[in-house]
Amino acid sequence: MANPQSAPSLAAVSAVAALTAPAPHGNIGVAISEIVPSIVSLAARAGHQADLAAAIAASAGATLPPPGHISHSADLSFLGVAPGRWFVIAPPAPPALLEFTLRQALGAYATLTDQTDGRAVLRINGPAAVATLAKLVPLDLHPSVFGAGRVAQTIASHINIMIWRNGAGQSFDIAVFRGFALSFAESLIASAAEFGVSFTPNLEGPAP
Amino acid sequence: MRINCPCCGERSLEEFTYLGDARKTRPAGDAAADVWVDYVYLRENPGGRHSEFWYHGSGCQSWLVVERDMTTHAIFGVKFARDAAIAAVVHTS
Amino acid sequence: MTQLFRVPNGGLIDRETAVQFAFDGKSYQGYAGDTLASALLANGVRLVGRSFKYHRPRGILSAGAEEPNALCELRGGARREPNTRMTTAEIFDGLCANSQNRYPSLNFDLLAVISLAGPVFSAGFYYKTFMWPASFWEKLYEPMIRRAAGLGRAAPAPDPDTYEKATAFCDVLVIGAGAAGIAAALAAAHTGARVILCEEDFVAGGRLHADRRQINGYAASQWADTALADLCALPNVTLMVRTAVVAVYDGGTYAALQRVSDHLITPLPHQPRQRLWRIVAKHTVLAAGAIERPLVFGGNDKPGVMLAGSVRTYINRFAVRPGTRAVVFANNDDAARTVADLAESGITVVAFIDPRPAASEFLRASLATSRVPLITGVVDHASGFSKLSAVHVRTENGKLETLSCDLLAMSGGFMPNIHLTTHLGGKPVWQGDVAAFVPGTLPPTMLVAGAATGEGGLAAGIAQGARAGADAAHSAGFVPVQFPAAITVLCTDDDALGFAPLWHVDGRGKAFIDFQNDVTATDVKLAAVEGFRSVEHLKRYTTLGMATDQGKTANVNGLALMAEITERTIAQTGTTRFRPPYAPVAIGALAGHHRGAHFRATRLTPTHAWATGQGAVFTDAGQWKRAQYFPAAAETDWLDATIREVRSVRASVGICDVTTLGKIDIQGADAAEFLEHVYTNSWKNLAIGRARYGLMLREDGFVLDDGTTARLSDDRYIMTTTTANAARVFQHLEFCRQVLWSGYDVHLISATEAWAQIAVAGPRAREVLRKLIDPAYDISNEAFPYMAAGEVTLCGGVMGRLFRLSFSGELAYEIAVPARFGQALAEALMAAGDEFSITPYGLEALAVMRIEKGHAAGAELNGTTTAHDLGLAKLLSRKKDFVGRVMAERPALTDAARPGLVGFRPLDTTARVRGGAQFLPPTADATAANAQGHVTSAAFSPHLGQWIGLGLLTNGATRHGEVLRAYDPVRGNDTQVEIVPPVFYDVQGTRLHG
Amino acid sequence: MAKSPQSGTDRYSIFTVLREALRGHTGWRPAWREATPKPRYDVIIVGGGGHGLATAYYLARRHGITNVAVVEKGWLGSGNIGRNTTIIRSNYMLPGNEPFYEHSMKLWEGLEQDINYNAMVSQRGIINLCHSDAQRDAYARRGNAMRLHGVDSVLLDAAGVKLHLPMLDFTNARFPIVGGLMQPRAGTVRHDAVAWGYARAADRLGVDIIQNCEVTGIRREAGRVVGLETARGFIGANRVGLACAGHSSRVAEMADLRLPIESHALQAFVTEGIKPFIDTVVTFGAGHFYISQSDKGGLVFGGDIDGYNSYAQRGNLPTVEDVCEGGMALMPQIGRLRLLRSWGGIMDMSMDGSPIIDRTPVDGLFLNAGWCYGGFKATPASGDCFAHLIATGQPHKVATAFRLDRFASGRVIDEKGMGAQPNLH
Ligand SMILES: Cc1cc2nc3c(=O)[nH]c(=O)nc-3n(C[C@H](O)[C@H](O)[C@H](O)COP(=O)(O)OP(=O)(O)OC[C@H]3O[C@@H](n4cnc5c(N)ncnc54)[C@H](O)[C@@H]3O)c2cc1C
Ligand SMILES: NC(=O)c1ccc[n+]([C@@H]2O[C@H](COP(=O)([O-])OP(=O)(O)OC[C@H]3O[C@@H](n4cnc5c(N)ncnc54)[C@H](O)[C@@H]3O)[C@@H](O)[C@H]2O)c1
Ligand SMILES: Cc1cc2nc3c(=O)[nH]c(=O)nc-3n(C[C@H](O)[C@H](O)[C@H](O)COP(=O)(O)O)c2cc1C
Ligand SMILES: [Zn+2]
Repeated sequence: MANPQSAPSLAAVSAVAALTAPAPHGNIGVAISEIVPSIVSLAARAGHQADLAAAIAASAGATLPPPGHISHSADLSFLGVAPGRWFVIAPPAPPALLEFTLRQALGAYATLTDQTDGRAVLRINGPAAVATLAKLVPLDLHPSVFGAGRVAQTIASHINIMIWRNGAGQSFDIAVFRGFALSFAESLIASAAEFGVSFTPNLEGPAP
Repeated sequence: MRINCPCCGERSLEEFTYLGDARKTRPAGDAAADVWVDYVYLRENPGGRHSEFWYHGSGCQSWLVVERDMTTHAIFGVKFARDAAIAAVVHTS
Repeated sequence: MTQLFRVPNGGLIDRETAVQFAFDGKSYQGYAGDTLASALLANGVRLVGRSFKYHRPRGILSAGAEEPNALCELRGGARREPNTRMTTAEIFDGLCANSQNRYPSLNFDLLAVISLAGPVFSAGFYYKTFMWPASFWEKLYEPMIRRAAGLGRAAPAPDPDTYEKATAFCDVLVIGAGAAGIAAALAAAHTGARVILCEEDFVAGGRLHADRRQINGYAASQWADTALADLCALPNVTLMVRTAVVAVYDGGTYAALQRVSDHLITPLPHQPRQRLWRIVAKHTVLAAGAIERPLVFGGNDKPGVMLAGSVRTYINRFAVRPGTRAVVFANNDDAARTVADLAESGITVVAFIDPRPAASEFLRASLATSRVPLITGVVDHASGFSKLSAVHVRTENGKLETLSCDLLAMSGGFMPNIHLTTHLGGKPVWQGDVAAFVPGTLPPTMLVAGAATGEGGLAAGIAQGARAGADAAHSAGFVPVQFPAAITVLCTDDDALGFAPLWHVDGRGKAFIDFQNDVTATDVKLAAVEGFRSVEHLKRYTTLGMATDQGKTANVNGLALMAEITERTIAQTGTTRFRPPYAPVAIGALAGHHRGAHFRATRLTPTHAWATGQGAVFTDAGQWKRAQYFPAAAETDWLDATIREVRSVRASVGICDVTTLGKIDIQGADAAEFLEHVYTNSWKNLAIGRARYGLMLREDGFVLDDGTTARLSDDRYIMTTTTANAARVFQHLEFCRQVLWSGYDVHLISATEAWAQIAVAGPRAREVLRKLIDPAYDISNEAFPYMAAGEVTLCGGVMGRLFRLSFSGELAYEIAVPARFGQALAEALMAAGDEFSITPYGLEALAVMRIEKGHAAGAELNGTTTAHDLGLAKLLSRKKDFVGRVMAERPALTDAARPGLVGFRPLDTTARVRGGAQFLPPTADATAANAQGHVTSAAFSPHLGQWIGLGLLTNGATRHGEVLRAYDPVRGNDTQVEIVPPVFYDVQGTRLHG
Repeated sequence: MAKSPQSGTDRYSIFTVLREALRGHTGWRPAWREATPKPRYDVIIVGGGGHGLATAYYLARRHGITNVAVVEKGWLGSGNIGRNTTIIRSNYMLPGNEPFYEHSMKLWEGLEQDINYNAMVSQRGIINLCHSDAQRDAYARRGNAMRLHGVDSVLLDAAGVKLHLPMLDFTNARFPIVGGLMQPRAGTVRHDAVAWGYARAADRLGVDIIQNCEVTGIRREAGRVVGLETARGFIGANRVGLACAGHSSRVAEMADLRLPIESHALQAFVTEGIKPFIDTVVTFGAGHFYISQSDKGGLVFGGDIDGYNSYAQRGNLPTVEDVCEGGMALMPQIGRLRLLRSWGGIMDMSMDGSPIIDRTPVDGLFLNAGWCYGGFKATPASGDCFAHLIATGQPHKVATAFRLDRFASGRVIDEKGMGAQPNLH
């Protein structure tokens, strides 16, 4: 039997590790970076919507938002994506920690699935963010329509994505299924190129 | 064409996939063979209003029932298929 | 000397910026702000093209997108762009254009002889001959016809430029930035609505720059500049020039083409050549103006015959004299402005020819000012060899009078530019008083303003525009406000049209209706004689309106003539259907970024980079790239590598990334109940920590998919689907969940990408895993037997899932870790297996092993097979209702004679059999009547040392031992095979329990 | 069998064309008479598309039944015959289909001489591209099945494809081309000419072609057909054949029938005319794109159906983009060629992707439908087989599988294996 002490610990690798960052040129109209939040999908068990809402209010101090909207607690964001379904987003953490924590808190009322590794998330910042995204995202991102606290799932460049606005400014996060991350990032960088673009990988990589 | 998903709002066609006739309800397991043939193979296909299943696969993944005119493509209403299904059950029972 | 025909002052050209360009190899100079057409005219070039069929010499007819004649091949090499309208192409330094459809040169075109045989080449000529002998069509006639047909040539190499697509949203979209469109945009924008104003031209303003009009005491061109400046200052307005709205789709979706870089020699870095906009607008104002109609008389196609309004455009906007001696021929008063502008620019105007018996006051006054004589009559025909030299006028008393001239400005009235009103099926209606088709039913959220309504008049157009803009904004939810001053007080100079129809002059020579397709008045008559009287038949029989200009200048003249011949009104005759696009659009733009490697997204597994490092050759599995095999240094082909990989797995251990299999996390109190409905076999009795094979049918009873599902806890299952069907199955399950059994407490989440999953297969698999799985977990055969499943930790606490499944027939596991660790897991497995010579294996080896084990896969699960066909009938539960149960029982689906799954091996052990070969009885003829099934999958079995395979064979289950032919004529193979049970390896299945 | 349709001065030939050229083309007769409906006919065919007109022609020519009317709601050829991408081929896989389509191909091969009309049958070949070994095996299966039916088929490797189609992207493609299945005898036909040619030939045999005559009702007595209500009054007949393609469901509904059919829009596209560019027909299944070049010079291309039920003869933007993306992926040389026109037609999509030529539960009412996007190539055989069924009461030997009851029995003919979901066929 092998010695457990000798078992190698596994290194995490970014979904866009293979991306070659564009050569910097001129102004940076769009800064793209990879972020690695924890993501868990959350749904109410049949007949327990109210219990779930109450449990979230009690444990996280947040209200569950309707689809298309985001609510926040101190550390968590709740992204409404479908009737009775949310994504919970939290700062980077080891796999399953968020799912585990939520399970403790929400127990019998919730269906939870860790999605952290299923998605890659890119952050798009800068004055040309909206102009860049117009080439990819078929949504009206005008602040009057998609302002602070808005989230949507849609299709961009043939790839299903989830997009939300960070705060009220020109900053957006986009989550894609991990296998598409490289393809999507390439399209994103190509779309941003005319405005001047930079890319910052997540150097630490995802949390181990 | 743009479909106003009750969850996601108005979205373009490419986010959805189409299944077909939504007026049909799945027969009971012991229903007669011809009832099943009808359910699986025969279609309404009218010149005007058509009630149809669409799947919002690139959005909220809801199955929807869309009321749409087959000749003009005008859309009269969109609802969750789950609600429509429940309504149908309530209606028939 | 250059630009001899340039007027010394005025125009929207930049005389400071001279531009060199070449046409047919000869260099010329123009100015920034010129189109290729205006620059050629400025240099006195009149002959610019040849017609499609008769190769007649042609000049520039118009100044816009309606141009039928002046087409060229723009640029060269891979950027060659055939059929480009010179009238809309902006010139740039270094532009290079060539005439097309001529041989050997534009001036001397041998094919013009066809013109002599014109009467034979009448409409419909092809349908009546070239039939004998039948075999000559492809060999002789068709190639000859094809070479003569067509206009320019496609580029010889892939397009080097890039394209983009983008989406924009607005409350009000205004199409066309002429007087009406500017007013509409201003009125809408002042309510606060988000406005997009699209203008096809590179300069906004429409006819305001082409005509010398007055608005509120300003020159119209100046009014336009001021109004546009006001507009652009508003934050809620986007003005897009060089952007034509080309199509209307359902739901307020518009396609617009922005020519981002066509005015540059090559696009700037990171800039596309063109950008396709999908504009989603709550409401729309169409203000696309009107197109002038030619008059139909003999020789009306001679270079030098131009549309009267376009003559003004050249004079006023481009400061070009399109001729030196002009005649004006018109059935309306608008052309009187042409007389004035011609005279002003120093061109002699010989006469105004007018078929109307009584001239209006407006016309008389204008002619008097310019001292131009009015001749009541018609142009019988025009003459001149390769360009116009005279017109022959039939006066009202029947006399034929010759007027020498090199320019004829003609106007047959106006056709409102209603193209975009029809794309959703709206039928235009004929309005007699303005002699034009005007918009009928409009797309649900569209309004029309300006000349596009058919009602002329500058003041009226501005007023209509303002009203439409305000109404559109109001309908989009904005509160009406007072109009800005520029569009409230309105005072313009006189408008007059005074149109009287003249559809055709029956004079000498070929009278062209469709210039580009060479459709003449005679052709229309012939169509009528032969019964092609419906306008749609007329179009298809004569090709009227089918050229690159889609008959923008031709259609009404053609159908009006048809109406006359068949003694119907124009309203009864109707018009042909308009179709998108409004103006032709480069295919590249409609494709955007999605070409080459970016045609579709590429989906990569978590071990992709690692596999690349291992030298993997990849293959496409849907959007996924999967390792097909891992060639070793000495190996020359895929088969060597595959055999080695299979041998290694069977002898020791190998690993294969199976992440691509669909994984669906199924949770809820009713999860088991749900599985009972979607799978044919039973699930409620599956223990926690166990997995089971499941079969799924479509509701029509045929097999949809298969896979294993594991129970992780009381209310949680992990289902796997095949890679190919993952999306379809997920959608199907959601349908079952939301629609068919909507009362259940069950949720489905796709977890395919969350987990990197690697198969570890072979007799040493457990030993390898044992090194990685944390010691707390007992994975001995007893504790973790075949079909066990559970959560584990590995490598010192990394969470994982372990499944004891085997596709290969060996002792095997699938181990899953969060995707971020996938690459490290592969590396760790390789390190741990080093002592066993662990081998990565790809899809080829996977296929060999599953064929040896007789597992059905894609080629057998092909959508037409049943559970019976696959030998899986025992999985059809009789105790419950599941999708497909009833229809699967139909006799045709259970008929024993259906092709069923068999194995086979060639009698000649060196022979190779391939997928797609047909089974025939050994001595029967190779005919369809004798066909009994086909080979679905074949592989070289290293274990048996020969090719083997699976197939679907009539009555398959009862035919083991029979010898048949595997007949593969498309690959030149015909091999005798013995039918055997579909399991070739470890029939008892002892290895996978090991 | 009736005599050859045209004779003497009405015949088309280079000599009559010359003669007419000399006298100003005044001597031509209308291609077909503008018939007004008689009170009754032996047979009425509903639908003046390719199939309806061919049926009428073969009824007269092969079965001597000439008291026939074809009633058409719009102008002749306004349906799918007038808007398809003109591909003819007999490269089917399943035994229910292949003999029928090969019968059609043989009829195409002699059509022009038979009807004395040049429909420009051009056997320029078709190549279906494949992108993986599994697809190549599937094509081999199909090609072998064709050979067993005596039909030409050639399996090409990538080099073989390149020989025919050098302009394809063999270097940078997302889905590399590994080969293709070619049918050399396949090709294109000038679609409108098929309608006009059959109409003219049928007319000369006495068939009445009645345009602008929409059928609004099917009159029945005691369960059998007695005639049709139309926009131009009642017309009697004891035998009525429906050949209404995309509108089949709506006409069948007039006889209280529901069909295993959905109507879907298929778009097609043509570019501006260019000099000869591509010599065969190519289909690029992985990219939902196919293309050929018309004799006039336009590249004629298309892709998938829009995917939702429609009677609108037009589609939407996502499909346009999808098709053009396929085009650019396949042959990036066409980037600067311009799309000139796009249009749509209404497909009668059946539940298994294969057609129906059969009787209906209503006596005397016959059905020809379910052609999906592939009925143009079927035109001659469909006409021949439908005429055979109507005249003899028996299915033609190459069309025995096209039964209406196959859905109930499960003997579906599902080439693609997509099941009862029409938009996937
Ligand atoms: C864009 C497109 C591309 C295609 N490409 C191909 C291809 O490349 N190869 C191929 O083989 N097939 C192709 N097809 C399919 C093919 O065109 C059709 O399957 C075939 O034409 C259908 O038969 P038809 O000609 O008789 O139909 P149609 O021409 O549609 O005839 C049916 C007629 O019935 C008439 N009608 C309907 N209702 C009534 C009524 N109530 N009263 C009177 N008349 C009525 C209609 O007006 C119509 O004229 C394509 C179709 C489309 C739309
Ligand atoms: N009765 C008539 O039809 C008639 C006759 C002669 C002159 N006029 C004069 O014409 C002017 C009419 O003004 P108006 O504003 O209606 O027309 P306009 O011709 O001035 O402007 C229309 C504008 O729309 C643009 N356009 C057309 N189609 C487009 C598309 N699909 N996408 C983007 N842009 C597109 C054109 O390039 C043009 O700039 C007035 O001066 C009027 O007196 C009218
Ligand atoms: C094979 C084929 C080639 C065509 N070529 C042309 C063409 O060169 N020019 C053109 O304007 N339309 C062309 N069309 C399209 C027709 O103009 C028309 O759009 C089509 O027949 C559908 O009719 P509709 O648009 O009137 O509904 C072509 C159509 C087909 C089927
Ligand atoms: Zn939705």
